[in-house]
Amino acid sequence: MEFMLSEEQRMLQESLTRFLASACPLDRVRKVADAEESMAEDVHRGLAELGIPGILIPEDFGGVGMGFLEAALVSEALGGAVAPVPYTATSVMVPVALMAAGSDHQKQEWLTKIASGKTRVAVGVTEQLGRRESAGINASNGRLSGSAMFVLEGMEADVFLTADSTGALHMVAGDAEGLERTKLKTIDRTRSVIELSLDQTPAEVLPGSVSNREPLLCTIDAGRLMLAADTLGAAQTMLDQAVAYAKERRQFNRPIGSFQAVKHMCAEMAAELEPCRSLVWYAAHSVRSMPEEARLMICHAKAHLSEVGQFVARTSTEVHGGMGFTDLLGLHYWFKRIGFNRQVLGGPELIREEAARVQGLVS
Amino acid sequence: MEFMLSEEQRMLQESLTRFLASACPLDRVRKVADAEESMAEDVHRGLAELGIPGILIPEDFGGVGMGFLEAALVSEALGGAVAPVPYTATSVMVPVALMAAGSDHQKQEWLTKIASGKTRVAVGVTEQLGRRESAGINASNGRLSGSAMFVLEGMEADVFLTADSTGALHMVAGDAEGLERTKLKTIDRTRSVIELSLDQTPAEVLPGSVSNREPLLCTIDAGRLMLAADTLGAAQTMLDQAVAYAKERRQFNRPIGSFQAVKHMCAEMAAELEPCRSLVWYAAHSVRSMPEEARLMICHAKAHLSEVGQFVARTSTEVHGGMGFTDLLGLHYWFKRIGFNRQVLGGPELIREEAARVQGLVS
Amino acid sequence: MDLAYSVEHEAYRDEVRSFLAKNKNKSPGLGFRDGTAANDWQQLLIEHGYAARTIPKEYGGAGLEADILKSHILAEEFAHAKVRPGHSGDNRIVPVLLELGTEEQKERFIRPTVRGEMSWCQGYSEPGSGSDLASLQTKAHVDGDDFVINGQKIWTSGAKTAHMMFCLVRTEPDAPKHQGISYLLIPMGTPGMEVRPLRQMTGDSQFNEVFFTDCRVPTTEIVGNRGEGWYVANATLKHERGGLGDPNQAAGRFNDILDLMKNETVDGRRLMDIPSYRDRAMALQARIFAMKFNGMRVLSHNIKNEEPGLSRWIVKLQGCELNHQTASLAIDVMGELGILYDGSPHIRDQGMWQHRYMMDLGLIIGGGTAQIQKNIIGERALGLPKEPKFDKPI
Amino acid sequence: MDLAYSVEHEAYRDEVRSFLAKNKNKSPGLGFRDGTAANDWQQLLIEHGYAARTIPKEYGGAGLEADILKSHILAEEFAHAKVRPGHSGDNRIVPVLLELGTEEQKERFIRPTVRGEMSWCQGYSEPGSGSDLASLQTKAHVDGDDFVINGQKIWTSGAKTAHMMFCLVRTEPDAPKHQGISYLLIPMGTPGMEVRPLRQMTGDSQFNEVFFTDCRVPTTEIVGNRGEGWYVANATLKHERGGLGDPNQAAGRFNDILDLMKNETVDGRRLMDIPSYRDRAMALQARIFAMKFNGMRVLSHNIKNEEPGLSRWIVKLQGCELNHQTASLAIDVMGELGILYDGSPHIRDQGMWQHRYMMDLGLIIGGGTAQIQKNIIGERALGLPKEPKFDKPI
Repeated sequence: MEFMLSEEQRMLQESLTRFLASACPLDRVRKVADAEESMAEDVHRGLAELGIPGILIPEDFGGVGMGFLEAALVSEALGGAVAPVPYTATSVMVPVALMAAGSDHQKQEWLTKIASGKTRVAVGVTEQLGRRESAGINASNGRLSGSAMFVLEGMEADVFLTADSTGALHMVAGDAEGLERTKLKTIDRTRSVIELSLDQTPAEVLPGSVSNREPLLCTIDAGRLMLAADTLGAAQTMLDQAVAYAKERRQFNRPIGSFQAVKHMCAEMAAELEPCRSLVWYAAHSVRSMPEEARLMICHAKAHLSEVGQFVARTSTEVHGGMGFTDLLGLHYWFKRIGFNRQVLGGPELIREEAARVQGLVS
Repeated sequence: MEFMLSEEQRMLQESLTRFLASACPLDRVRKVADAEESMAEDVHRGLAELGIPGILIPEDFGGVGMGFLEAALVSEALGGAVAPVPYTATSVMVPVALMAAGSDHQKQEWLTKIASGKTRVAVGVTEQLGRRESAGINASNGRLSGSAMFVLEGMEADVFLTADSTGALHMVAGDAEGLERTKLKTIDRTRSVIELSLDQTPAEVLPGSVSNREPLLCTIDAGRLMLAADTLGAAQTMLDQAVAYAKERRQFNRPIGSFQAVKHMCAEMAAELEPCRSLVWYAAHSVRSMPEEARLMICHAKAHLSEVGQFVARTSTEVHGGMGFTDLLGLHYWFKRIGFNRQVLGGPELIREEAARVQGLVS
Repeated sequence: MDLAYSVEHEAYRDEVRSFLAKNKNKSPGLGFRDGTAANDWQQLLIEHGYAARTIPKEYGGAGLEADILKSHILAEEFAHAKVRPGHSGDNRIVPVLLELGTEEQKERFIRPTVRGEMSWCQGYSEPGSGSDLASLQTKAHVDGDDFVINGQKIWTSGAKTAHMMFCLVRTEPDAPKHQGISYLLIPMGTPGMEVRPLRQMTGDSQFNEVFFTDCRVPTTEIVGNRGEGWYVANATLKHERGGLGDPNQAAGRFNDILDLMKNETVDGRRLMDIPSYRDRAMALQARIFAMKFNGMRVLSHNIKNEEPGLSRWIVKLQGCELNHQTASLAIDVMGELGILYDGSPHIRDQGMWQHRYMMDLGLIIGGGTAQIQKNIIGERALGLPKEPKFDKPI
Repeated sequence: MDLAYSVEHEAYRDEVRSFLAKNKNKSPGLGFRDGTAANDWQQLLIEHGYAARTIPKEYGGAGLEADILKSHILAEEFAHAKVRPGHSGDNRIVPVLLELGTEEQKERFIRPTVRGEMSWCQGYSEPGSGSDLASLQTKAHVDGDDFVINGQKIWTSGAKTAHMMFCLVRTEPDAPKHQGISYLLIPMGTPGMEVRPLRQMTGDSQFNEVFFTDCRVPTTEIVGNRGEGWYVANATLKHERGGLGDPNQAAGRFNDILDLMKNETVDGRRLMDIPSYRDRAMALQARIFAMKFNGMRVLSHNIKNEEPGLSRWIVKLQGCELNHQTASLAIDVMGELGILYDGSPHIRDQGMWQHRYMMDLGLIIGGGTAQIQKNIIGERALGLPKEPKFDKPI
């Protein structure tokens, strides 16, 4: 019985945190945001050198073959640094989909490319979770037509993974005929999202996903877990910043952290956030160790982190007073990243409903 | 434009508050509670002398012919004093039902008796709101059979008003054949609730309620409004007590009210509760002045006061520390009265659903 | 309790309505007040007594008796017609000048301000002095006939476009902190003044920092006496705070959400038909109604010149919170569509909900944080004892 | 991360299970510990090393090495089998006596306490000293060989049935407040002591007031030296607080709610099928799981003798809150049935949800209110500065 990180996991955390602190300080984030770039290429390259794109990919395919807990720790670190790099889609969701439903040939081809960090694959599955407007993709004769909204990491992608209306998964080359990307701008400038339009575009189905929704669902689970972990990291940074500010900032001849109102805001953030860490760890650990529990735990992690993340984002901003509202400290990058994570791949109310279904509680 | 109480309404408030302070102090409440009596006869008599049982009943029938705002002010005062007397059912719901659906003869007979304070009528309509277990009453050939749960003011009643399975309303004499009362004990010992069992019991239908649910719904509206006002009064007393205690109680060489944590708890209670007063007033005023808005406003008043009442009940108890948890200050009488009001005639979730239906928001 | 209006006030409402029907086309739109068209419109309103109602005629106002209900009717009717309302100059500085300005100051400043030709910004907050405003450090010493100002202000909204600043500076460094402050009037663009915009989380720059380096202003440009600035300023703070948390605004926004929930779908299902969203909407609606009626109660007290007590003290805290929650609900029901911003394809309502979500949080913080509001409610409305203060750093 | 148990611990679990299967029938039920049957059961558990595990044999314990995981397994298995668990005497007083008692005190008190023959109550809080415990006023002066005690204690649970009280009294009235306190052991029923039950909101009387009027106890009945009582007591407070907010308890209670929602109906509809109730239940379940896993994390750190940090500090605050919310949800879904009490007809689960709703609020208040817990989290876990203190009344 040891519910804590291993030495190796802590080392992974530390090396990532160290790398991000030096390669991806707030100034680097600002540059991407101000230029409306889709990502920070240099940071992504550095992460590739650390093996991050292949975190989940077996060594046979050039990856480092780690587990979901490690993948979640990476996501947490990226959220903590509001790092503008592709990860959730290309490094987690796509490898999960390929491993669950890809042919041997597909695995060999794509996993190897992804692990190297040189090929980036975006994911568009929103329509299978909650279709807005009239988006949706239909497959016929190996070609796809229609549109997918909120395709994650879409601007910088070379390839797309998307689901058709039956839930079958397809790989589509970024330069395939009939494919168009429309950039969607969100509050969070550290992530890229597009609308993908396809018109008789050739695609390659993942055979294991035909007439079997499980690969799609596993892919979504993996994505949700990463977003929950990202919020955990982002919220932790916001809490840390609030505590530091409360110690330093003085009003009425006292550090504001000595006022009960401010102190209790910090304490409430800590009390809400700290158990979330264990929830994310457990959910991540369960994916392979207790697969029968995993989907429920991931639903809870995603929905609960959305709520706690929102609370921390707001409260930390309030502790900072007017300073939290300006761009000076850049606090809003974390605020908005948490806001993004809340809605993408399902908002909390919809996911709680799913948590009930997963347990068989809905008649 | 004058959204405030009239001089007469303030006088009504003051005279009631004065009467209750002298006739119904906490010690009087304790006596009823400790002896498990159904009501304080003397307090009820005193209220009858002030005309309270006939508050809504037209002067032609011996009442004082006031409006729903006045009736709500009475309820607020009773809640403020946790007065163990029948009111919501006998003085408000039953007159409303009779005026809406009674024959001239029934009005003459019952309204006069009720206005005098000598006849008390209990109300059992819970099954029309949300049936628990297999309760319910069926009518056939002028006789009723079945059971009604949570019949309000049932122990001390001489007569019962109840709804059958079609929503038609019936008056049943308390000593009619086949009628049995079973006392239900709740957390709130200042109110009496019973289960009413009928077996081929003769009853008198209110003719206007046959094939017309509106009289039943107006009766429920009136009852909910009174419970909301009762919670308003009870919560205001709990807030006042918390503020007084925070000024008086000292810890660490300071009055505890000078600590931000305690001060902010009091401020939050005040900020939540104060707008509730306007909501209850508006809802009460709307019953006759803007009947098209009344049902929605009453739903909101009942549901919202249930939430705010619960928050104030808990927070005031916390401000009192251990003292709030004991019987010494009797704070729990208000706490429990608020808890009772929350559940009776519909809990907040169910009533919010109704608020949406009333506005035509549910497809 | 009478929600009807008197015959006189109903007649007034009719009069306003017919004025609007006739003149609506002259209104220059609802944007930021600037340019001749806006000033002409303001002038027309003043002539009809629909703007600057209670400002004396000698200073360019309409010179009418105060009538809160008429002001309320004006606001309602202009809002309803979606026509730019008139103003009384600037409700932070004009009342101060009327009460405490010299005759010369009144003549120079009130008329152009009321006519919309002169605009103001407020130089109060400093980086080190937020909720503890009286600890401000911007200094002014007398040199000849001038005050010479050095220091920095922050959160100065409108500094880029204003003509004048009313400003608090420390002129008596040895006096106790509340008694060492003076209230000065400074033309923007005076040498030694530098304005730097502060970008905020929404992406806009409503606020600025203003730096003073040996900035000179004549000693006559003071309101009240030296060392009395704190007391002069307090009159204006009161006016500023009144504006936040308007319950009618929250009610209007809530109706927009209902429309959204009736029209948008997820998986083809109306958002209104998703019970957990609907439940949240109904809980919010109850709170918004309660604050709306609370506002009517405050108004009724104001009309009678009675102190509304607690009902007034809670308006900002609760009003800003409700606005924030309204925006939060709108974003949540829209899901992924709710995070679109910056004119993105598929954006709803021009992204206003995200903008409001952040702006409302800014308002919760600005003009007295929620924590300060709770102190005020606790101390002034409930009479709880003040937190002991410390004269020396701890 | 490894949620499996070692071979040794799995074997231990099997051993405990087979012991329970064999001896379950000897257990005297789960009620309050009293009577010979309970003491015999405790004795049997000690003999098997299932109670008083780490108490030395010479004082009646099992004399085993500490093993947090074995203790955890014991607690789990006894709870699972619904069998009365063993105890280590009293986790407030026994560790204090072991650490700071005289040999004579250890011999007189530990064995009977561990065997269940001697029970204790705690005399700390006073009417004027709640969260500011060190301001306590109950006095003891020396007269001959005795301390003579005068004053009043409150919140003394179990005072009606206990044999002994451990008590804080002020013996050095001129010393600074933390340094004037002594820790005394007083037999209940000593002349000059009067116990009055305090009725609480649930209707029970778990707590008492204890009045001292010239109550005499030999000067040898002190633990530690005169004036050191505050420091002696702090060791025990730590032990007491550990027990509140057990996350496994919350998880167990939550499962009861799921059963309730699956089985109860309103208008013939399962409560679970009412979406707003279900949504609340799911939100609560997530929080309960999070605290359960947080508990596993604390346990893992304790096993390794590492400081668990923040994850430990939040247990009481969050755990009590979750229990309260769980009870609140249960009451709400039951609606009118949820307010039944006192053995009423139609009552569900013997009214335990209402009882818990109130008791949990009592626990939020007791043993350090939520406000004090937040101070502790802010100051000890996050390192925020303390509130300045005042030595003189304000």
